[in-house]
Amino acid sequence: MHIAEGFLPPIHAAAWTVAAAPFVVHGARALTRQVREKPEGLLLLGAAGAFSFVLSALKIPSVTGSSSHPTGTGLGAILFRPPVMAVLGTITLVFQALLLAHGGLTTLGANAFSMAVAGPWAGYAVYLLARRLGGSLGTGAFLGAFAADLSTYCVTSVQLALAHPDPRTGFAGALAEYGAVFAVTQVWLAIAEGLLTLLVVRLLAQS
Amino acid sequence: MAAVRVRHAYDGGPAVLDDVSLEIAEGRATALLGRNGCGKTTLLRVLTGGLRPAGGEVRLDGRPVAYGRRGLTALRTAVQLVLQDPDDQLFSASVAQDVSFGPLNLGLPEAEVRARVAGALAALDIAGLRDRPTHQLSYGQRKRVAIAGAVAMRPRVLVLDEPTAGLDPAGVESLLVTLGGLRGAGTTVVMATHDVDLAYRWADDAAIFDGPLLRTGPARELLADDDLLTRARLRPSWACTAGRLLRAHGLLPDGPFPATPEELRAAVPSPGG
Amino acid sequence: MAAVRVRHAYDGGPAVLDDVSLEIAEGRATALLGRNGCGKTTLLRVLTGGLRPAGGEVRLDGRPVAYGRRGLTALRTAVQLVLQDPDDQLFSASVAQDVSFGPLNLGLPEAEVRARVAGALAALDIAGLRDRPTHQLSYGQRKRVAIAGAVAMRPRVLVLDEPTAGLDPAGVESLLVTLGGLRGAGTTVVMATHDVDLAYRWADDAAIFDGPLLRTGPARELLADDDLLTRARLRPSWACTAGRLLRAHGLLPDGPFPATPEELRAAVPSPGG
Amino acid sequence: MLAIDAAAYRSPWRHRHPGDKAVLAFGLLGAAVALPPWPGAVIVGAVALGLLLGPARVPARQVWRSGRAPLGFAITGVLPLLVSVGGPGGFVTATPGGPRDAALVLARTVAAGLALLLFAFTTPLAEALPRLTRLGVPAPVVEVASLTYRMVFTLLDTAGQIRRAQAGRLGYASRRAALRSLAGIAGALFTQAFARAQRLQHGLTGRGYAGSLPVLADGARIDGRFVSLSAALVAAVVAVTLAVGA
Repeated sequence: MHIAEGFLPPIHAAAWTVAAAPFVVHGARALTRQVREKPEGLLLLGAAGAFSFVLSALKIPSVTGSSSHPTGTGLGAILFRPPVMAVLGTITLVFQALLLAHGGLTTLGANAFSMAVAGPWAGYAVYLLARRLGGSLGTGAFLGAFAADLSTYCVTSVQLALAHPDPRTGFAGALAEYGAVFAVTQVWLAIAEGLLTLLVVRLLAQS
Repeated sequence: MAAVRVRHAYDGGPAVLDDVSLEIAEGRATALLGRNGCGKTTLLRVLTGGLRPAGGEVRLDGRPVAYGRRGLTALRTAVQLVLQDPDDQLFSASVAQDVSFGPLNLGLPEAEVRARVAGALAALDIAGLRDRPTHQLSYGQRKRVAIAGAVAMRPRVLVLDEPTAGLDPAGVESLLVTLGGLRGAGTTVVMATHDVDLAYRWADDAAIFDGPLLRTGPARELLADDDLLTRARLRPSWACTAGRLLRAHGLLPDGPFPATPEELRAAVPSPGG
Repeated sequence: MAAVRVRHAYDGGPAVLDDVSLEIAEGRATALLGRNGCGKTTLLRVLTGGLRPAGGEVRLDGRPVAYGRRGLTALRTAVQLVLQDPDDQLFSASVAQDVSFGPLNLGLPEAEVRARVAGALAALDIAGLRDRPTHQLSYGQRKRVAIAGAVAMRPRVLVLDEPTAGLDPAGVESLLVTLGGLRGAGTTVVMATHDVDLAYRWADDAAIFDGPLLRTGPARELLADDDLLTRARLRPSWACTAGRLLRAHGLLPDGPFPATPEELRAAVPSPGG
Repeated sequence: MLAIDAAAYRSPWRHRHPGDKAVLAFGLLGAAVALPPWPGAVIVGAVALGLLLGPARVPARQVWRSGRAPLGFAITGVLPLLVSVGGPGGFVTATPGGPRDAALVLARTVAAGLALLLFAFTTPLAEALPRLTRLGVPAPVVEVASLTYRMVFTLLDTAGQIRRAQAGRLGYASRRAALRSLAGIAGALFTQAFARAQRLQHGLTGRGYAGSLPVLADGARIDGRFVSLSAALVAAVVAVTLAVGA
């Protein structure tokens, strides 16, 4: 669920850009280091970026019969670690904006914060926690992807509610409204993505 | 089965298929030839239900295919397509898993799925690969696994797009033996290829894209027509060229031309004899 | 250039190359033949500096190649490899940018890089593609771009791994014309292939993997040796088989056998004449 | 394969320096977001649409096809502006001024979206990406992005092929099968992407690859006239908006 170009007021667009920037810059440093260390690093990261983009372009069937796209943030965070995902996720978001008109450039900061920062970190944390507590690889992957998805949508709802608070009930009211609009579809989608991630991770572990 | 007056164009582009008809006779080997970009692959996708043609119809057992879920399931149970690049077709961790994909989707009981997997691996002569990860196999082995995945569906018609591409001569020979086995078990086989000599050797019937027209007929007639082959931007075959010259000089008896160098050597008497 | 008594094995595996020597004569066309997995591709990578052999040496102008930075740069300026799958070589979405990569790595000034890009695109007859994105090109076009990327390095020796794989007959013909142009401009060309008839038609010299041994010699001799070809798990060629039979019956004058069906038709008199 | 991308390579502005188009499109984008939506968004939207359909010669059908998804998001996104949930007035009530607020946000989104499309439909990414280093983006990041862009198309192609092959083996006949099929695609894409990266390294080593991918961007220059006209147009949009709004 990308916030469309122009949907956020300028102050909000700028503020979220500032919020996401340190993570992306940190990730860019990590990426530069990886590339300098070994020459195959560059090609592997390019492959990882393309994988992230194409993953988010797959249509997954949802309960309502309509279809939706996985975010891939949980899987990406498990495979490539959150700092690098901050850069790869941002590159993916720029391509989605310019190649598919999903999201936008003024909303890039906000979308990067939810999908390239918050989602991967939450997903990765939950994955690690699940593994520490003795969960299997599959359980960790499922919970991680579920958490990444859900936290992405929660952050998006917060971003929208902050930008467009309800004149009577304020931020809290707007958050409840946005939460309600997205929860119906997104909880199921998060479960579907969790299952998908579980299957993929199992498949990769086998081979 | 048959494609009848099929038309197709991709997304507002020019027509790729324009009024093309092809009848595939049950039990026979059909070769489909044409230069790259002539519409061969599109026709194969139309025939196998991967693409719904913009016009015309595909017929199975004389009845037009319905593009609902049931109609497509019926078509896909009867006809299977194997793509040129096996990596476009393999997506499971192990060989056995990949081959079981189709039978599982048919909703068959587990014992039956196992039997089909074993049968398909045996038919392709790769029973020894069953537990290997697909991406560790050689190209020729991956190609066989991809074919096994289609064979496990027990199709009546097996359609192969450029199955010999990327194989070495020994690989081509053993693939032809395998296809012979499948045909012996009653499967109708269709093969798209660029290789006129291979088609002459293998096929009963041929279909050649002559520009937008699809010419069809017995392989031994159609593939001996050098004018047609030239128009289709293919090469004349060695078998027909050499055979014709030798026959003109009385060195080769009547009948089809020897289809391989080995056959030719055996068929022509040495000058002393 | 030459590979002398080269040995190589991947990571503790069995030896892929064992005491293999190959001399590539300047200005001549060399075909390298063998079944899949015989070590052909490994030998090409050793020759072009992509792989440092475990034993033996690669010589350029009579001197062994040094595997330091300067030695490798010297080797790569002299020898370029084109892989079978163009997508393994094209990293840029822009044709011109991709071709500019090698010359830029040589540290050439911008104007010279632009000149080389233009020259390479012209040599491959794809100047018209320069503004098209790589992902909109056909397989054959991508193959040409990949070759242009190597040609832009102005190598003295151009090495191609299965360059005709995946091309249709018309594509093969036009590639041979293009390679002829490069040879005319003084480039030595080496081609790995499975296709004995193609090698017979195109090559001056041949090298055939006969098990672990590499047999080398003039193409017209080596490729007429059916026993060698059979041992190497290749097919006897049509050109030699048909030519030998016709010559035995006095229908073909001395000299090399006609190398294509068209040449054969032209060389043998019709019975009336 | 991707409609906007394909159109960008056919654009009459294809050979313009990306900077030219950035000044125009991002100038309008900034105006769409920063100016008061009434009348700013309406003016920017009209100008951007006029440029898309006029000099940039993008067919209206393509603009609609690319724009309808973000429009769908925007319409869903403004629904909460129309109603309040809870609060003193009852469980669900109409928000006073809601329709007006919703219309303004919608107008701004449409205008900004059209400005973005103006850049996307006229600028091939292959030419824009290498120039990002001039804007201070680290070279490794730009190179990763360029490689990503190239490999996206080979992977999309593979994904489409595998999907069709799976459909042929009834891989989408049930929801359960579909999920299994999708996991198969994702797994295959992952292994193929990394195998491809490794083979690319072999392929590029001979051309001197040692960890970076320098390329020569095409020779387009910034067109001073185009840039000044663009800046003037954006300034005019701002001036008219402020004058009408005052």
